[in-house]
Order: sequence, then structure tokens, then C-alpha cells
Amino acid sequence: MKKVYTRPKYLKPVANHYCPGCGHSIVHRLVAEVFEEMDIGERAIGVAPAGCAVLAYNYFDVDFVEGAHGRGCAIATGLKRRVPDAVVFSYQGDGDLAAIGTAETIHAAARGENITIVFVNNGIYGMTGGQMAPTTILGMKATTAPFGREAKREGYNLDITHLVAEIEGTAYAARGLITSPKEIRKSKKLIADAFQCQLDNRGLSIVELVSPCPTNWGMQPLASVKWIEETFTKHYTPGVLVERRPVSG
Amino acid sequence: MKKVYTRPKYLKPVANHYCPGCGHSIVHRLVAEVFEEMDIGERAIGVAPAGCAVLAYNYFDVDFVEGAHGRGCAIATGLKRRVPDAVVFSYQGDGDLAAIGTAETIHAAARGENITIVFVNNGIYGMTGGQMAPTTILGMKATTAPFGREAKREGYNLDITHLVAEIEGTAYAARGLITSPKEIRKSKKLIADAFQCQLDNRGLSIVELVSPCPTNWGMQPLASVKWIEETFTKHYTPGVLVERRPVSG
Amino acid sequence: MADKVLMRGNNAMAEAAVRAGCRYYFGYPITPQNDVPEYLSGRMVEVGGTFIQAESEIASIYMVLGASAAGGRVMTSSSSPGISLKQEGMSFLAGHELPAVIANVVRGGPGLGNIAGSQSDYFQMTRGGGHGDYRMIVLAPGNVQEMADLTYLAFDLADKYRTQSIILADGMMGNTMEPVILPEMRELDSLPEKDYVVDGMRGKRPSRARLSLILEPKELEDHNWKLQRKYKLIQENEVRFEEYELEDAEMVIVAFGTAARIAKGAIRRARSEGLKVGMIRPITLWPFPSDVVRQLADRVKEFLVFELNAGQMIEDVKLSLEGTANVSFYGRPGGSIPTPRDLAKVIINRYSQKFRLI
Amino acid sequence: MADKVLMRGNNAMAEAAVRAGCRYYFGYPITPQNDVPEYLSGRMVEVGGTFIQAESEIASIYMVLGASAAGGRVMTSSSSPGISLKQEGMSFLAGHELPAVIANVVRGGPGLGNIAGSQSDYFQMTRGGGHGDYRMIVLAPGNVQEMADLTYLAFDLADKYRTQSIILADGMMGNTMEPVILPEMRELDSLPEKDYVVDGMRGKRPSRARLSLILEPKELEDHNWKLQRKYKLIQENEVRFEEYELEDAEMVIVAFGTAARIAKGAIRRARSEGLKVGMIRPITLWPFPSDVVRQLADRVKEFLVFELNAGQMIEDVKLSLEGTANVSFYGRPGGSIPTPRDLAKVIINRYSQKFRLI
Amino acid sequence: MSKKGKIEIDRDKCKSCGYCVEHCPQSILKISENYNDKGYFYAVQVGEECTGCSICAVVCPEAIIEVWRG
Amino acid sequence: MSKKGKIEIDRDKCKSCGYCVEHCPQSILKISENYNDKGYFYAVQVGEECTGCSICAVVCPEAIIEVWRG
Amino acid sequence: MVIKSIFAGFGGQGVLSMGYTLATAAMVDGKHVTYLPTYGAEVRGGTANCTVAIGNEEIASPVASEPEILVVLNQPSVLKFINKMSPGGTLFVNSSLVNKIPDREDIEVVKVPANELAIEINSPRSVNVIMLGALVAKKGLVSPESMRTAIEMFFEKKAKIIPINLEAFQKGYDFIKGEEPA
Amino acid sequence: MVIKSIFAGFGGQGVLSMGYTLATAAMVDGKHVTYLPTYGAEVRGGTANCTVAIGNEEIASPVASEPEILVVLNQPSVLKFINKMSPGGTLFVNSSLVNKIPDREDIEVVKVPANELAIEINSPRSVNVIMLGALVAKKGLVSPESMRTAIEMFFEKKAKIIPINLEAFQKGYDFIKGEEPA
Ligand SMILES: Cc1ncc(C[n+]2csc(CCOP(=O)(O)OP(=O)(O)O)c2C)c(N)n1
Ligand SMILES: Cc1ncc(C[n+]2csc(CCOP(=O)(O)OP(=O)(O)O)c2C)c(N)n1
Ligand code: SF4
Ligand code: SF4
Ligand code: SF4
Ligand code: SF4
Repeated sequence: MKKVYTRPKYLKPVANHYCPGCGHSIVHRLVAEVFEEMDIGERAIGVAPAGCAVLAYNYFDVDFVEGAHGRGCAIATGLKRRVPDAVVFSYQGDGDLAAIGTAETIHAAARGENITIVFVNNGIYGMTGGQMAPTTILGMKATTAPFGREAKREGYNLDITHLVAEIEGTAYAARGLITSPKEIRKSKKLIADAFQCQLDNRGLSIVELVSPCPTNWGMQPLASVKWIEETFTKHYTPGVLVERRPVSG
Repeated sequence: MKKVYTRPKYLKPVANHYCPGCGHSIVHRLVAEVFEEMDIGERAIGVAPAGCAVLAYNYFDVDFVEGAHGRGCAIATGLKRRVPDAVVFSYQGDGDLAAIGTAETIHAAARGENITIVFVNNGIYGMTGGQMAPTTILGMKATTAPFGREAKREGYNLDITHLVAEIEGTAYAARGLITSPKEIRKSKKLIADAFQCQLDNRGLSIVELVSPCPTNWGMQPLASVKWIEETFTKHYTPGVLVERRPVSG
Repeated sequence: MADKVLMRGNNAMAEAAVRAGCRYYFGYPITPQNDVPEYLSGRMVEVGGTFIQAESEIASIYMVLGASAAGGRVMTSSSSPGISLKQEGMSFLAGHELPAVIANVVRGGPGLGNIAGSQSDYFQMTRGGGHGDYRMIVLAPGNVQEMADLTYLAFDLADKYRTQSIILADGMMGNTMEPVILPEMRELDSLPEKDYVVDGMRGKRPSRARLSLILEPKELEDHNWKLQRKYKLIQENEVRFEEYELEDAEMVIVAFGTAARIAKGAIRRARSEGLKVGMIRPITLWPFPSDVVRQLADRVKEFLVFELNAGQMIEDVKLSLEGTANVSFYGRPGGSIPTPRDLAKVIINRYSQKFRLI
Repeated sequence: MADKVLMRGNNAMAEAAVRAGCRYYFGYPITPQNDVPEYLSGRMVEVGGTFIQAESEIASIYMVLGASAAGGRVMTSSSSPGISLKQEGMSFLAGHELPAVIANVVRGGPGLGNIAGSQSDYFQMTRGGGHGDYRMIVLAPGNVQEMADLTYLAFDLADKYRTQSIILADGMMGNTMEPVILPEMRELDSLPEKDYVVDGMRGKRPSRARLSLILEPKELEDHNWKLQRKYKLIQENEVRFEEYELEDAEMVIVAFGTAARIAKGAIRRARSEGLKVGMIRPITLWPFPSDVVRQLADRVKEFLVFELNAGQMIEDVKLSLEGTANVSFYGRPGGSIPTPRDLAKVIINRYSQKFRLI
Repeated sequence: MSKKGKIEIDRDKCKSCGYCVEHCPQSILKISENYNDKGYFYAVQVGEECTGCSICAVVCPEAIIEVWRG
Repeated sequence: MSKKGKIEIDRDKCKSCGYCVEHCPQSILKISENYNDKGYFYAVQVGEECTGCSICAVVCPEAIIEVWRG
Repeated sequence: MVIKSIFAGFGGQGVLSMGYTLATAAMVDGKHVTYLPTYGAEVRGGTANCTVAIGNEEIASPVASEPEILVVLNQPSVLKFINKMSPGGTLFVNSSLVNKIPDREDIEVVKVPANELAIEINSPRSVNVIMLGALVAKKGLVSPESMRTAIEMFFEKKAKIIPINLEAFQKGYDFIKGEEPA
Repeated sequence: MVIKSIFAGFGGQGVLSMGYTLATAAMVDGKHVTYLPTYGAEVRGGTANCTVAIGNEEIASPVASEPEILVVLNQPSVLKFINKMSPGGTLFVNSSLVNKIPDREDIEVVKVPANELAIEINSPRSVNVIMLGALVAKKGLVSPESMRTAIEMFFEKKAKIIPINLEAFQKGYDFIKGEEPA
């Protein structure tokens, strides 16, 4: 028999600290698979967020800089300018990318910075214990929105990927789900396309992965992916949001 | 004969420090006129930016807090939450609002913060001497874009008002020109509508005034308004960008 | 007994803030102080106050500035990296002369560090990590009860001097639960009037501006000297400290917060072995109790500064002593916290070197 | 003569950076240092480097972190409020142990203050305004030539110790033009190799991570002690200062930067009236020339610290002297800069009180 | 039924931007050849046909034109 | 022409999320009643009809399932 | 004197509430007490633990570097903490889930088949309270009355499960008392 | 000895380049020199000024609190700076634009009809260089040769206007020399 699936080579052979069923683990795997398939792991440099994926460098077997909360795109910019032939990506959660890091995200897009953002949207602050995120949807509870998010009180949720897609320097913006095998496969394709965009020097690429945080949602893993498919995606529909300046040839 | 026009009462009877033909002076006047006509000056609280309008409190005869560069919307939020019946506005330039203040702007909108942003877009950093702004259009020169802005090198210009308009908590977003008598009159109407939106408790209102900076554009005042009408507005077309939740009755 | 409640330091602080009349809280999550925003997100709704989880620490400090300028009792809290982000805003609050209470539940640094308790932000808090000449009142609680009491006090001091009061705690202090007696609930209308507030003229007074931009150097200099006079006044009136077993002490430990707590245990151990050791615990880190320390040196010649960092408060001790006594240092940076026994060993060791006890 | 050029301090600094091999500059406009980004926006294009006007000071310090992690010689510059915003990033650079050169062209504070020259960020720069136990090399140029020379040096020191080098100037120093001889252009391939760089494994080595998150307190403590050892090494090797008219001095002025420049003029005046006054000018503010100051006290008993602030470096002078000499202070915060004549009056006054000269 | 108008310009505060001159429908404003204390060549009225339409006041950045009509 | 497949699960790293169990088209995986050293009830294979479709591997967050086919 | 206890187990086994309830009881007893849960990042990864210090003098450090008492509900926690224990200390294990206890001659081991006991009273989720009952019976850190008050305070908002928890406490308590020579 | 000069006028009158060129000449002469332009917010509002200090020793402060020399191109600047002047100082006014000079007995006033002189040489924009010529002729701060070199350096990139500026310099220079007793 032939081995048809094995742990990707750019994931270190170690256990991670993520909770059971956490989407981060799957996204890690997908990115590592893409690195292997596109043969770009050897020149990849990642920026780890402050967030549950703060230890990403312990799991990915590629070069990494650990970033400060929200500054992934700025750090990635510095890296890419210094090593233009590297494949630079910033791995970020929703708090990181869409709250404290809003300015860095928007302006990396405006500059058309040739980097890739891997954006894990789980609608909550995982690392710090379930506080409200910019992407927390109305009605959803969080430790800092104990009565459930209400527009009048906690404001609306923010679709940052949509905003980024509206910006001219963004070459590629897409959203995938981390739920079923089908959606996971699609998401992997989006991740690959985002990195391809960088290889083609087309500007900023962002791929949002709508992803379960069973722990802070207070759900079992299977219930959490179901909730994504039934409720959460109503606010975050998957697909390619924008594609600009397609390469000729 | 009847007096049909006089200096508005919410402008102090002092000379300002703005350059000849500067749009800030006109915007000041329009806001002061609106305060008088809507009778809201007595409960107005402004936030002055770091920018050419840094001394706004020397010219407006209403309460003011001088802000830090980019933090107008955050300060206005604090003010409004403490004094909900006040009319709170943040006066900001393009660097202030759209560069360093990006996150504060976007999230005030997401919260649907019931404040008004008076946004003066002159496509340049006036106060500090003509550096590139997020709104500087391609081809335009600045002291930090000495060869003219080029997408590849300096990135694209950013239409922040458009982004703000895309956010659900934004009740009103509009753009006016500070050029001819006709456009100035229209702009005044937009300013009034923005403040009305706050009075009606509808959420964030922003009005962008596309405005000349003759000094840093290196043009005579008349040439600068002409340049706005012929070139600059191509990137920043006037009009109402969004209006949400119209008041019933 | 009845009025004691078992509370976490962070929550005791948050509840004390509400009872002191704080109705505006703006913050951003960061471990190890997340209980504060979590607690207040619900509590502010109960008392009709405002809770905002801001988009960042920077936004929150400027929301604080706005609400304070409009006259509210207002608070924010964070931990080391988040406090670093607030430095510009804190300098602005100082320049604008606006009161605010800011809690720093310190974690191990520098950089992302870790979430264990540490005291390595002493310099940042006492020297002003922001730009310009300014000082802030820095209160260092020694247990959960003081987390409540000093927070309560912090609001009064902030208003009295139009200054920032800092609660300098650490991850351990913030997360430990102890029985605590909460201060009474203040009526909002019992709070002192403020005559500098920017809340709309309302046809009653001329327009006002709160600002820190003063373009003319001479005027900004005057403003600075005015601030310095205020700081002097605070130094004269607001020094707070605790003396512990000092009567017969031949060696004095200087420690604050969690370190002081551990030091007490260590001193008990050392005393049980016959060593005459005492402690001076600064409760206000700024203003630092320099005079007391200096006067102590009239009879005690050995000082041991113990900090959960690589040596910061020791500068204040040295500045107080001006060479009149020996000062040594024991420090544990990076979130390491020694046991009272570990510290007792250090004390006994140094003591015996000096006094040939053993 | 031929190689002298008339240059503004800011530009001399910027050009020296390029010549030192700096090819990455990330900044944000703020007076009084705008010449730096303006100059480099064009110059970096000429030399094939990167210039980015970032969206904020925060973004720029993290771009610096990225480019430095990838091995570049990299710089940012700002002025007081902008530097406050960089504090978190500077703490990260320290924790990550990454080299960088950061210029702070200080203006009057606190808050928005003004754009005149000031020295009120001394504490912030020498004590680390960010969180955690860390230090940075702080170089204080005394004229435009030193703006160039010390910037050039700053890059070498930053690389040597994997630390931040700060150029602490002020609005006056940054905007004054003087004839300057620029340092030679370094070949990029003559720069030292770095073995910690994160630039892709390229099939040649295992993956690397640059970080400052160290969750285990004991490990973070070790990391901190390692940093402290490095700082000790810097203290031992990198102290720089200038002695001025000290041979027969009975009174010593301690001043740096623009203040020292004015002090020289004042000393010349005082000497012309027969006063034996000299100066010690710290060039490195950290590491502070403590030993020299302390040794001076063996023969001189009167020190006058002169700063363009309300009194900050005076703490380092006192910490150096430990009570072995008298220290007085003359300060001008808020961007006020006295003339050499004003200062001479102060000097003569204090001198005559001490030595009954007049 | 055109009404008569009147304006007054606070010449000491005029900065010579020329907006009023450009936009006056009656073309009765111009930039003087003298300058004020701040050194600006100020705007002056040179014709009598003012209608009080206020357009000059609407464009004046300095808010220094008063207009009467009636 | 269905091919035979085979999987191997690193049970010590399994966290019991149940994704593989849920999605296996052959329904041959289940959560065991024993737990591993980390305290998780790990997934086990309970039927032989594995086709090597890899779906379990595609959903496994821990990347601990190896799949053979042939 | 200060006695320090560490409670450890899987997240979800009610480890933190054990510590909290004990600390409350100590407070009710008028003793000095601190309770320190793990927090933040440490919480990820499935296990939880907390520390309670009870004494009749001010408590210097809420941390237990050498706990006198260790209460463990699962296997990994035994391995993680047993070597920290102070000589002469007492180890309480939930013997229903823990079968491997490393040798340490200098401590006393108390085995409580808590899962079985819980099933006996038809309250499988009360394992932690049963362990508490055993702890109090054996070590008397706090009075059983205070412990009952603490349980009532803890479940204040879910009053209907107070009785079953009081029963669980008694079950554990009696388990030890029954074993002891009368 | 250090001599300090302030140059002042409207923005656009070439005030800053006057100072810059003079400072360059001093550098060419091998003297100690500092040049301090106004910067930042001060620049708004229409007027500009700068300070040049020239000496044969290290210059302590680039600021002129009591300038020995004041060169003004417009009326407001006279009023702004005249009272700062050091007794015995020399005030150079562009008498084409300045008609009101407050009384100060202790300074010397040199009136240069610079606009007229500029028109004479058909170069109305050279008012500032004419004033420089007068300054150098009168005060000899730098050598005329160095000043010419400085002018050439300044206009390096616009070489074709060098001659007219040299002519303007000479015009101002001769204006003074012609007035002076030969
Ligand atoms: C400056 C700063 N502020 C706050 C934090 C604390 N913090 C760490 S991660 C995080 C948010 C995590 O949420 P998210 O980005 O959504 O990622 P997730 O953990 O959900 O993957 C916060 C607030 C920090 N480390 N630094
Ligand atoms: C934190 C901080 N960074 C930078 C500055 C300097 N600064 C003052 S105003 C300004 C930009 C002004 O441009 P803009 O906001 O477009 O307003 P304008 O002057 O054009 O009206 C800058 C960068 C500052 N004061 N504070
Ligand atoms: S808290 Fe949420 S995001 Fe974080 S590891 Fe657990 S499941 Fe994943
Ligand atoms: S610089 Fe530009 S924006 Fe500023 S006052 Fe002058 S014209 Fe107005
Ligand atoms: S009011 Fe109208 S007509 Fe009269 S001067 Fe003004 S613009 Fe001209
Ligand atoms: S998907 Fe992976 S982690 Fe989840 S139960 Fe199956 S084998 Fe275990």
C-alpha cells in the first residue's frame, strides 16, 4: 500500500497546546501542506501572533518571528522588504488582526505589501479566555459581553476581510471555513491561491479561515463546527472576495 | 439694510494661523455656522487634532479637548459616554484620521458611536510640512514622496470614508468639496446633516471635506481649488456615501 | 465576618473602583488582568456606568482622557505590554492635568515575556515611561485587601491633584483570592466638584479647552514648573509606607507588593533563628518614602533591597540613603517568585556575612 | 575643507546612517525630526534601500523589528510623543535581542507640548520607558558633527551587542546646520555576519525563531540575567564622555547635548571672570560615566547639573556620587533654552555662594 | 427687482487668497496694491453694484466679510 | 473497483475531538473508552472497511492520522 | 502555622471549585487564607490546578512550592506534583482514576474511590466534593460546619443542587471517618 | 568672538537662503558657523526668519537672543526683532518695503533700497542677494570671494542663474562701498 496521507514535513513532530477540535490546529496543517506542495517552506518566514497561535513557531518547521499583538503586518513588511524572495506570512487571530492591528492591516493592504495574511476568525479572543472580538456576532456571549453582544451596547461585528478587499493594494482576499472535509479542502485551495499571489508579486493577499474555538464558545467540537455552518457563516460567507491584477501568463 | 451675513458667533473674533486660502478656515466657518443655525454650540464639545487645526480651540468658541495625533474618535467616545446629551465632534485631518488613527476611526464606526467626525482631506500632511498622507493620490509629490507617489513604491491612496461607510455602525457618511460657492454650500448642508444624525442618536456620522492646502501643494489658492475640481475629486467624488436607519418622523 | 468576601485581587480592585464612584471603564484584554474588564463588563451595566472593550490599549487610554476631561471618575487597566502602549496617552493625561486611575498588573518582560507576576515595570511607572517631565502617584498593594483599599484611595488622590494614580500590582496579586472587606459605596453626588471640566458651555460660562500644547517655550516652561510644584506637594503629603519589625532591626529589607509579602514570611523565619531583621515596605512607590529610609540609616547600616526584577527600586533606596548605609540587592526577574524560605536563606547569608552570626 | 558640508543635524544623522550601511528606514513624520524621513525618502531610492512612511510610529517600530530580525541595518526616528508610542516595540526589540538604531529628536513635553528642543525624555531613554528590565545604549551628540559620528557608531554598537542604540538629540540639535565631515560609505559586504537571522532556512539549516515569549518563569529569568550580563558588558566597555576644562576646576558642570554646548559658552564666560569651572559631558547617557564622576569627587566637591528639563540626569549624578560631593541643579523644561550668558550667571551665583568669590 | 447690497471687509485679517475676487458675480472686488500689517495685499471693493448676494462671504476663509442687503 | 486502505492514529496525541469519527464515510472510527496519558479518550478504528479516502486525516486537527491506500 | 494544599485534575473535574470552596470555608472559620488558581495560558492543554493556603497568621506566599497536601483527581496530576510535596505530607488520590502512584515513603497516601462513591449517591459529577469531604475528615483544615456553609454559598444561585453536594461532602467525610478507628 | 545675525521677512522672500548662503561662505572661510532656520509650526503664518552665528571659536548656542546684526526684508519683521538687538548692532533694512523704523539710538541703521536695486539689474527676485552684498560690504563677516563661492554652490543645480545672482551680490556690495568714504 502507498502512503497517501502523512503529517506534512513543515509541521514539527510535536503535540500542540491547542484545545480539542480547535481550528488553529487544522489551519496549521493546511498551511504546512501548502508549503510542502508548493515547495516554499524553505524560504518561508512566518510572524506568530499574540493569540492562541502565539507558539506557532513551536509547531511550524519554518523560520518565524514572534510578533506583538496586532503588529503582524508591520513585522511582515519589515521582513519582506529585507528578504524580497522569501515567502512572508503573518498568522493572526481576529483580535490581533481586526482590533488592535486594524491600522497595520489596512495599511499593509493600501501599500499593496506583497505578503500573505493567514487570518483565523473564531469570533472570540481565545488566548485570553473568551473576551469579545471585533468579529463576535450579535447575540453571541463573551466574557466581556456577558449579556450577549448587542449593537447598542457593544457595537456591531466587523468584517475586516471585506474592508481589506475594498482596498486597491489588495490583490487577493478570500474566506474559507474550517468545518467539514469539503470546506477544509476548499480552504486549503484558498490558502494556496493566496501564497501563489505572493509568488506572483501581486500585492497583499489575505485568506480568512472561519474557525471553531470550542473552548470559549462553550461547545463540544462537533457542535462548534455545526454552529459555524448554521449561524456564524451568515455573517462571514465563504468565497473569494476580490482578485485583482491577475497575472498574464 | 439688513445684515445678511456676519461672522458666526461660535467663531472667536480672532485671526487664525492658517495659510491664505486654506480649507481649514472655511470648514471652521461652516461648522460654526451650523452650530449657530442648529443651536447646538452651547452643548458642543470638540476634539482638536494634531494637524494644522491643532489650535482649533483658539478659533471655535465652544468647549474643546486637544487630542493626540489620531486619537480623536477615542477621545470623542470618552466625552460622549460621559456627557450623552452633548454634541461631540472630532475634527481631523487625513493623516490624523486615516493613518495613525485608522483603528480608532474604524472601531468608532463599528461601535456605532454617536459622534460626528469632521474630516478635512487635503491629501497631505499640512502641519508637519507636506509629507505624504494616506489620501495623497498617485503621481502627487510630497516631501516624503519626492518622485511623486507611485503604487509600487509608496502604495495606493486610501479612501477611508468609503471604508467607514461600509461599516454597519456608520449612520451617515458624506463627502463635500471646499472649492466653489456652490460646493461650499453643499458641504455645509452635509455638515448639518451629520450633526443632525447625532442629534437623532443614529450612530456615527462622518463628513469628509475635500479641501485645499495651497502651501504644501505649492499652488496659489485659486489654482489649488481648481486642482481639486479637476484632479483630486476624481479619487474623492462628493456626495452622500451612506445613510442608515433613517429616523421615522 | 459577615462582610468579608473571598475575592480575587483583580476583582477586588474592580469592585472598589465602582464603589469609589468610577462609572467609566475602558480597557482591552490582557493576561493577567482579564478579570478586571470581565467583571466590569457586567458590573457597569448594573450601576448604569459605561464599559467599553476598546479596540486597543491606545484607544482605551484616550477614551479615559475624554471621559476624564468631561469630569468622570474613570479607570483603565492593563498589563506590561499594554501599559507600554499607553505611555503617550499617560503623558498627555499628565500634560492636560486630568485625573485617572490606571492599573498595571505586571507580568514578566521584556517583550511578550510571560504572564507570571513580576515587578519589572517599576522604572516605567515611577519615572514616567512616557515623554516629558511628569510623575504619577504609584500605589503598590501588598495584599487583596489593599487592592481594594488603595484603588478606592487612588480615585480620591487622582481628583485631588488632577493626576494619574497607578495601581501597580502583579499577576500573582491580581489572581490570588483572599477574604476582603470592601469599602462602602460612594454616592456619586458626594464626589467633589470639578471646575475645569469640558462638558459644554450650556450658556453658563465661556468656552474651555483642556490641552497640553503650549507652543511658546516660556509658557510651557511655566506649565512644567507648575506641574513640578504639584508633584512637590504630593511628595510632601502623600508618602505611604509600612514598617515591619523595625524596632530592634539591624538589617532592613526594602520591598513592595508581592515581594514584601514574601519578605514578611522570610523575616519571620529569620527572626525565629534570632536575626534582627525588619522591613520597610513603600506603599507609594512614587512619592518614595525617602525620608523614612534616610532616617532609618541613622541606626541601621545594612539594607537589602528585594525586588521581583533585576534591580530598579534599589535606585530610589540609594538616592534616599546617599551613601549613609550599605545597600545590597536580591532580585528575581522574569516572573520567578522565590519562596519565603529561599529569601530567608539569602537574608541569613547576607546577615551573617555582616554580623558574623553563624 | 573640501570635504566639509553644511548640514542640518537631522540630515547629517540620516546621511551617516546610510553610510553606516543602513538600508531600511521606517518612520512617521513628526516635528522636529521631519528632515530625517524627508531626506531618506529620496536617499534610500538612490542607494537601493527601503524607505517606508508607515501609518504610525507603532507600525514603524515593528517594521524595524521585522527588518532587523531578517538581518538588515535598520533605523527609525521620531520625537517624544512618537517615541512614547514605540515603547512596547522597543521592549520587544530588547526581549528579542535585535539591533536597531532609534533617534529621538526630543521636543518639549509632556503631552503635545511644543516643538522646541528639550531633554525631558532622559528617564524614558535611560530607564527604558517600556516594560520589563532592559537597557539601551543612549548616545547624546553635542553638535552636528557628532550627530553624524555617533549615528555611524550607533549601528556598530547595535550589531555588536544586539541591542538598540538611541540617538538622543533635541529640536535645536536636529535643526541647526553646521559644517560637518561625513563618515565614509561602508560597503554592505563589509558588515559583520549575523548568525541569528530569520530569512528562510533555504535547505541549509534548521528553522529558527526570534522571540521574547518565554512562558516558564525560570527560563524567562535566565533570559533576563543573560540580558543583564550583556548590559554589564556594555557598561564596562562603552562609556563615553568628554572632559572640558577640568584640570583646575573647583566646580564641575554635568550636562549633555545642547545643554553641554551652552554650558561650554557659559564656562568660557565664567572662566573669563576667574572662576575655576569645568564640565563633564556624558556622551553615553547609558551607560552613564559613573566612575569618572565618582572619581572627580575625590578632588572636586561642587557639582552643578544643568539639564533642559526639570531634573532627570541628576539622579544618575547622585547615584554616581553617593553623597561624596554636593550636587545642585539648574533646569529649564518645556523647550526653554537659556543663553550661555544666563547660565553663566547661574554658575557665578552658585560658585560665589560656595567659594565666596564675589 | 434687484436689491442693493453692501459689504465690509476686515482688511487687517485678509490674507489675499482671492476667492472673493474670483467668485463675486458682479466682479466688483479686487486685490489692492497695498498690503496690511501682516504683509498681505488685501481685497478691496472697487465697484458699487453689490447685490448683497453673500457669495464673497461664503467663500471667504477668514470669515471677515459682513454683508447687508435690503 | 474499491481499493483497500489503512490508517494509523497516534493515539497519544489524540484529543478526542471526534471530527474523524463524525466524517469517516465508512463509519469505522469511534471514541474509545480508554484515555491516553493526557487524559483524552482517543479515537480508534473499529471496522476494517477503510478505503484510504483520507477524510479523517483531512479533518484531524492534530495531523496524527496516517493513511495508506493501494 | 500555614498549611498549603494543591488541587489538580482535568479541566472540567471541578478542581478550581474545590479550592474555592475550601478557601471560603477557611474564611468563614475566620482563618487567614489565600486561594490561587492557575490563569491565562496555563489553562490551555486540559489540566487545571489551584493552591489554597490556610493558617492562623498572615500568609506570606500564596504559592505552594512544597505543599503539605495534594489532592489529585487524575493520573497525570499525580506525576506532575508528587515530587513537590513536603515530607510528611498527605496525598489524596481519586483512586477510581489513579492507579499508578510513584513511591514516596515520606508521605501518607489516602485513596478515595471517589467515582464509585459518587455513583453510590447517584451524583457522578460530585467527585470533587467527595474528595473535599475526605480531606476535611482527615486533616481538619476547616470545620465541617464551615465547609457546609461554603458549599451553600458556592451553589447559592443553583440552590436545588445544594442538598446533593452536602450529601457528597458527607459521603467523603464518612468514608474517612468510617475507615478510621472509632 | 562670535557674531550673530538674524534674517527676517515674508516667506518667499528668500530669507532662509540668505542665511544658508552666508553660513556656507563662513564654512568656506574655515570659520566656526551655525545656521538655525525656524522649523515646524513656526513656519505657518507668513513670516520666516533664521539665525547665523559666525566666529573663530566653537559656537555655544546657535540661538541669537541678542543679535549683533539684523537683516529685515519687510515691515513686520522690523517690529518683531528690533528690540532684541544688542546695543551697538547693525540693522539692515530693505528700505523699499520698510518705512517705519522704531527709534533705537544705540544701533546703526543701514537702509538698502533693495527692490529698486533689483529692478535696476532686471532681477526682481534677487532682493535677498542684494541685501547679502550690502551686509558683507559693511560687516565683512566673510570674504566676498567665499560669498561668491557660496552663491555658486547654492545655485549649483540652476547654473544659469548664477551670473545674475553674482551680479546682485555685487550690486548690494557696491551700493555700500559706493556710499562709504572711498
Ligand atoms: C499589547 C497586547 N495587548 C493585549 C495582549 C493580550 N492578548 C493576547 S492574545 C489576545 C487576543 C487573542 O484573540 P485573537 O487574536 O482573536 O486570537 P485567538 O486567541 O482567538 O486565536 C490578547 C488580547 C497582548 N499580548 N499584547
Ligand atoms: C504621535 C504623533 N505623531 C506625529 C505627530 C506629528 N504630526 C502632527 S500633525 C501631523 C499630520 C498632519 O496632517 P493631517 O492630519 O493630514 O492634517 P493637516 O495638517 O493636513 O490638516 C503629524 C504627523 C504628532 N503630533 N504626534
Ligand atoms: S481557546 Fe479556542 S482558539 Fe484557543 S486553542 Fe482553545 S479552541 Fe483553540
Ligand atoms: S499648511 Fe495647508 S492645511 Fe496647513 S494651514 Fe497651510 S494651507 Fe492650511
Ligand atoms: S455680496 Fe456678492 S456682489 Fe457683493 S461683493 Fe460679495 S460677492 Fe460681490
Ligand atoms: S480527528 Fe484527530 S484528534 Fe480528533 S478524534 Fe480523530 S484522531 Fe483524535
